[in-house]
Amino acid sequence: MDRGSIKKWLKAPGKMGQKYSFWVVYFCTGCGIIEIPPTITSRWDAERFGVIPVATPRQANLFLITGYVSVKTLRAIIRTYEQMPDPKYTVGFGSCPINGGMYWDSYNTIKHLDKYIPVDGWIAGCMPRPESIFIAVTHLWTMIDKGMATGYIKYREKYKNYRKNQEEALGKLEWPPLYPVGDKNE
Amino acid sequence: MQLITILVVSFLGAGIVYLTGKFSGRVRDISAVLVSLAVVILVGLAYNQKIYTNFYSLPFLNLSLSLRLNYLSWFFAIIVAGIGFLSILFSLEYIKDYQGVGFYYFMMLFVNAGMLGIVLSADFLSFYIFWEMMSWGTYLLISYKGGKAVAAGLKYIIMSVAGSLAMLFAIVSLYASYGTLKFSSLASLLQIASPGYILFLLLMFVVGFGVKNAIWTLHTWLPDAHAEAVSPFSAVLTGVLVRMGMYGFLLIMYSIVGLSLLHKLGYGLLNFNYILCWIGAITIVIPTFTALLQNDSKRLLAWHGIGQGGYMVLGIGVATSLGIAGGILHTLNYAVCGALLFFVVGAIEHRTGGVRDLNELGGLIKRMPVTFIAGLAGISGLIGVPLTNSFVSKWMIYKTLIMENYPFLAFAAFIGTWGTILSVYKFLHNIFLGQLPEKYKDVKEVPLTMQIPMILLSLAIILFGILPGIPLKVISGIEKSFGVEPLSTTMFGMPKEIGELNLINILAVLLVAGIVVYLIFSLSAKSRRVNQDDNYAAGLFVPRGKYQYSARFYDQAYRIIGPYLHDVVDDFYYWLVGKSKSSFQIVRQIYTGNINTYALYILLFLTLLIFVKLGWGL
Amino acid sequence: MIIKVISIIVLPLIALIIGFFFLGLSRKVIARIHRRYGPPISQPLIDVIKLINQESISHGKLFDMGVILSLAGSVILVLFIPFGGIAPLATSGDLLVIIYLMLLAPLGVALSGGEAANPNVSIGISRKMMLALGYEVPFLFSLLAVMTWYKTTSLVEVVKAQQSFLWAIFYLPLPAVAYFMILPAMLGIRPFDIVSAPQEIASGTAVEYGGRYLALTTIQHAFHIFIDIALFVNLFLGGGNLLTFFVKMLVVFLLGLFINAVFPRLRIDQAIKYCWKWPAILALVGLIIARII
Amino acid sequence: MNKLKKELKSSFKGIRTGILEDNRLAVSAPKDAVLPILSFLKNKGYEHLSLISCVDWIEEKELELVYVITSYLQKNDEYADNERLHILLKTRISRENPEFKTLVPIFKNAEPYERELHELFGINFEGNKRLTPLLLERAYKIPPFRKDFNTREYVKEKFDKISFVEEKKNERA
Amino acid sequence: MRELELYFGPQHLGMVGNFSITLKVEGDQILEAHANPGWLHRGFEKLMEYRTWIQNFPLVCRINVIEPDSMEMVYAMAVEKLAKIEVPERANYIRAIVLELSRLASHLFGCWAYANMLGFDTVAQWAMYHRDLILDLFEQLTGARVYHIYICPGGVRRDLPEGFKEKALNTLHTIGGCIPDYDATFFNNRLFYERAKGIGKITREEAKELGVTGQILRATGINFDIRKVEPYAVYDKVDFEIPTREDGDAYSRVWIIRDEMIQSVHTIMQCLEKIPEGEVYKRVPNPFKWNIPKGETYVRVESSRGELGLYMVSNGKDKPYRVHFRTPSYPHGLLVLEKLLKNASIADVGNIMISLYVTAPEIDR
Repeated sequence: MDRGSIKKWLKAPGKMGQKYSFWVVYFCTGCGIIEIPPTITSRWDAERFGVIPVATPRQANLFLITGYVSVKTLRAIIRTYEQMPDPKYTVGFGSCPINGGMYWDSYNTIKHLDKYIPVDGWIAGCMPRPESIFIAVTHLWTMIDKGMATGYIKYREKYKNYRKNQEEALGKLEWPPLYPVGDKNE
Repeated sequence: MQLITILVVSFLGAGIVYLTGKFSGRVRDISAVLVSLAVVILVGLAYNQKIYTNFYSLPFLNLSLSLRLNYLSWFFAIIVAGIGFLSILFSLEYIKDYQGVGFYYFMMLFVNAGMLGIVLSADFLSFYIFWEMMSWGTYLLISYKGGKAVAAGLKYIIMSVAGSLAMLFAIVSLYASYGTLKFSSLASLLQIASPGYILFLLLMFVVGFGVKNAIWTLHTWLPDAHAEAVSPFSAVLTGVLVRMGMYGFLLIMYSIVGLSLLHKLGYGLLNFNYILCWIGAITIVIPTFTALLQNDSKRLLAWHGIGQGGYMVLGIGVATSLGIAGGILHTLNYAVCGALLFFVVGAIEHRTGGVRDLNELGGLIKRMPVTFIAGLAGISGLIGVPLTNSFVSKWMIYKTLIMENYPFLAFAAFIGTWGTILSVYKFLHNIFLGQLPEKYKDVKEVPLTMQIPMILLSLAIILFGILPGIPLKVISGIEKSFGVEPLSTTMFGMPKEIGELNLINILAVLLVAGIVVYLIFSLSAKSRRVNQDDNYAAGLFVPRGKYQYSARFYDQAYRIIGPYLHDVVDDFYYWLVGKSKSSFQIVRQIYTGNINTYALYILLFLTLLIFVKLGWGL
Repeated sequence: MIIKVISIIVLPLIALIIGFFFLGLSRKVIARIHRRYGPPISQPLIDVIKLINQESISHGKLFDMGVILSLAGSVILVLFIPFGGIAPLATSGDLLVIIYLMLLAPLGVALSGGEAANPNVSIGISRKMMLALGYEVPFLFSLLAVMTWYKTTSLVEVVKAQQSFLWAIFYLPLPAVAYFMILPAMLGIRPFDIVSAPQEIASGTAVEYGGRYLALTTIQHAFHIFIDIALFVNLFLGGGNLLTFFVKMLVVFLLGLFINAVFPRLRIDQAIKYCWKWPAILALVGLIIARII
Repeated sequence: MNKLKKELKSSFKGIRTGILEDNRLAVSAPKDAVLPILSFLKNKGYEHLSLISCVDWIEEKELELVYVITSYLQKNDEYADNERLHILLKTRISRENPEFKTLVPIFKNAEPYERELHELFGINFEGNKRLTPLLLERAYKIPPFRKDFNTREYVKEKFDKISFVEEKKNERA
Repeated sequence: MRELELYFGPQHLGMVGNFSITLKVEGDQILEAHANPGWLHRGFEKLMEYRTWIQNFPLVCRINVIEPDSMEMVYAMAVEKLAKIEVPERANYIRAIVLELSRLASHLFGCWAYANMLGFDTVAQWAMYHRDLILDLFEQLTGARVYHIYICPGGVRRDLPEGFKEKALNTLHTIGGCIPDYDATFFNNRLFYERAKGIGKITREEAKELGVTGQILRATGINFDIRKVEPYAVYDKVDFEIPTREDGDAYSRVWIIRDEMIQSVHTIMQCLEKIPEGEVYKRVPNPFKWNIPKGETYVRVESSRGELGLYMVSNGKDKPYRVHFRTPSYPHGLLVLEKLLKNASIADVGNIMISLYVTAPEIDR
């Protein structure tokens, strides 16, 4: 929690600003709807760390995917992720985005979220507790400091594979590719 | 000598244009532009000369038609000539595919000449002649498009004939009591007239000019006339032709009756000026909020025309030097903004095939940026955003209203401004902003001849907004001619003793603040250009074509204000027409068609005459 | 002359600092009402620093120019309002100019929002205009009451007149109460935050604003808070020197804040009806009194 | 309870009734008798259609439609005995071309249940105007809730084939 | 006329859970609303056919996140009916306590969602804070905050830890004590009355026609509550009354939630007093080879949003043959919501939806 050190602010205002004012777009699929409200309300106040829920992806820089991802939701998640401005971080919440979790054999949920959009951090647990969200936020701080939270750069470089995976899982996507994919049939 | 040349050039010009039109379109267009340009130059040259020529004396009524030029007439003449020239220039491309184009150009120049005649005439006879020329020319031009336009024209001509009859009645009574119709002589003769007679005269002239200037109870013809007339002509109609009523007000109230007499009319609060102010205030509020409910862009602008007319009447009604100057300046300002907005609507109509409905258009800024900038300048002029021209005139009107201790009138004017803001933003948003529909994908920008008038008028709005001194110098000349102590104005605002308005400071600070903010803006991280489909739609893809919020834009406000804004006056007139039709029905029964009933009528009439003669004899 | 130039530069900075302090304070106080700690007071500053470094999307030239116009409009407005002793431009524009300059900020946001071609934004803008129509009626009545009472339209003279004897709030209590009742509507906070209702129209006009656009809108919001409260203090509480002026502003802001923390959000037609009913009647009665005496 | 059983037996032929437990009456009826029975029950006061379900008896090659009907409360305070009674109306339809008449004219709230069964079991309810897709995002060859649709193979062949977006092991960006 | 299709879609701050409504809007009025669920569909009933009876036990509470215990209860009752197991008396009491506590927590969550939708943060935060106190109780009782996996077929997994009774009582006293604060700030608030009165009005016939249960039905005047109609657990030994209202609009629905919260506090206190001694869990034969005799059953429970039913068929093997949950939000979300949103105003979409207490995972299962 080096929010107070003026020296760091002057050296890297961009990094510090990213760290201490996460504007979250939370996608409350499945279990997320029950653990996010306690974190942003009185008991576990997330606003202490500058984490505020925000309405549209345009304003956000942290994308919290809470709970299992069904095929129809994946389309909305990719759409929201591509609409977020660039220094953006994603955190998978619960064991279902990691490897399918409780619904590993369901025909309608995707198993590894990492194949479709880059994910910087995971929170394990089937319904993780609000404290684990804060641990994830603090880990994200250290990753930003060390420059490891580079999901969005990976997305830009390897967009071709991501786009192929997405189309393989979802069939045709209505919106044009974000970055020039450059293959013939486009 | 010069005034006659102006009139001759404009009238003959109209004839020449019509004749050249017979054999080749190109020549006709060029000659029309040249004629209107010539008129502008001639009027511009005759700047501050005082000329009085009487050019024709009637043999029988020992009256003579005479022309004169002073600051007031020059001020209106230059507006008429300027707007006339620009609308001719605009309609070159606009009218190309209409039929009867030669007739259109002839009528436009003819109406312009009529207006010049009104402004330059020095006595009531020539004033009335040119007035009638203008009214009938306007009737023909309004019903130029046919269909609904004929009904609108009919409505217009009935009301303006009624107005001019009232005016004729007053002119005849003037001639009967004083034998002369010259303005200067009448001014001196009326000083000794009884207040009751002056009040009667003023009332008649107010009705005559009120119909033309569309004050509240006499305004019902204007929305239909503007909506149905051809766009370039409705620009002239709203900018200049309707302001002839304002010229008439100024002529009667200040140059002929004079300020001192006006204050003696009526007792205490109920004097003529105060009632005129209240009529002006109502004319501001009600039409501006009815404009909020309109869905047709031309009708919306027409209602604004009436609303802004209310400001002018309010300015003049207050009868202080600042108020009169504000009223006159607002006439110029609205002439510029109103004409510009009608040109913008004309450009949109030209490009989208005659679509005027605000619920059909959208997103045209991507295809027609110049028209958008002109529209933006027009609406900020109409609202009175600081650094635009009508801000200065509105500021003067508010200042006098507050200083003269009329807070409720000032409130009516302020609420009128807010009504303008709402409805005018809806106008801009529904046409230019939002999603571009499929069918307007390949709409191109309007050709150059339509862009020049728009750009010129936008520059005029900004110029007069920053340097109001230019028009105000002429207006102080006008006030000297009225005998009111003139307004001492600096080039860019008001001096200390009148109030604090220093537009150059506001401009400088705005520029500095704008530059500083732009620096902050460009220093921060770059932004990626995105088209209209890459939009937030709650995680889904944007439904093409179905993602524009423009139908019933201020829905909740409509529900609250709507029921009160039903046009009561219009219904009253239609009720009147209905009643008179049924009564004329009864009268028509007399003509039964066979001869003996007519013989019977003659017989009865004769007996009546004899009987009256006998009665008289006793 | 130099003092004037310095004060032109210094006043916007003071306004910015006070505006940010009020923003941070409001989030802290509301958090304390919610039984939680809430962000540090400097959180708005951190947010703006982050937003400046964050990329964003733009929908075209007007999309950028509109935001710049709205912030520039607010910066100018600050210069016209005397703050304590400093009143740089108060002599070249009076209360009428202030009323008209208040128009630039919403117009700028409306133009740039319209360009964003998103129905949520258009609904937000139409709500902002209707709300403005709603609260303008009492606002104008109270301003006219002050102007007719002191027979002047210049703010500096109104403040000077209040120095000599009692504040205007004792002579014109009703317009002052009316102005205070519509203060949340002018600031766009809780009972009237219909314009940026995140739950109904996904934060209204700011739907498509990304990094630097949001930074400019936050700064504009900070200036806007400063302007409205400074105008209230100047009109009714006779702004004294720097310190007393700031204390008065703080008191007014905290009172407004406590009210807005315990109210749900109104629908737009209820808001208009509310603004036209009680505050308008109070201000009208105040105006009639000021007019007669 | 058995008063109702006797009434049903008398008015409709070809139905078998059995009692599951204290107040659940199972009635199985041929295909065409279902709608008249349901309107008969509705007039008797059982107007709450709790559920329309479908059981896939794959050995007998039949789909079994189950209608669970009960009644709302007639009077506010005390509960008459027939309030607790549930009737499970069952009928068998063939598995190859599952056809059935819609229930919306009698019970308006049957529409979403029929949409779901249409999507998950492939039963075509003619007369239901809104058989648009409700839950699934794509069309499956075999309707997913049928017994012969093995969800584990589907997952293996659909999702596990998509490869990870490999990062080169050495370059730890 | 440029028509507008506004999405109140999956990623929307006003949407609790993933559920999308397509609104056809003109001006400020909604002409037509189409609910399109399916964002959280994971084929739950299909998965249960691949797992044995005991393996389904931890899975079943994950259908709906807001009130997991009623799911466990309905599954346990169904299995006990099919396998004819008798549940000891003390287990019934503990089950009633857990059900009422989870109903209280779910109602407080409803208050958070509703107050948040009206833009009323203060009450939302307080409601969430009190809900957390109840979750601490659950943590002490079952070891987990939300998914408790506590009511298993044959009784309850563990007995009450000591000191639980006192801790529960003082938590209930704090919540009971805060009800007047809620009344002062929210329930008797004039603006809440303005915003909610007459919104989303449904008459008694329409409610019956659309198969509505729970507090929406009770708001129209019928006091249909399964805890009274078919008492399960110990609801016949505990006296509590059912709050009902007359005019069936959002205002009366939210008021019913408030009254039900008070009722659940009383029932929990009575249960804590009357709880008898005895063992808690009836030993079930070897869970891996436990074949339930062939048969079918339909069981229903009163969850916080309405009638939660379970139709289960077993064909004598160790895995359930067919499972079908009748969730209360299914008719509310698809039929009632579309009917009430017709010509409502845009600002009231969230207001109506949360007053109907529609939760997305229940509709898609």
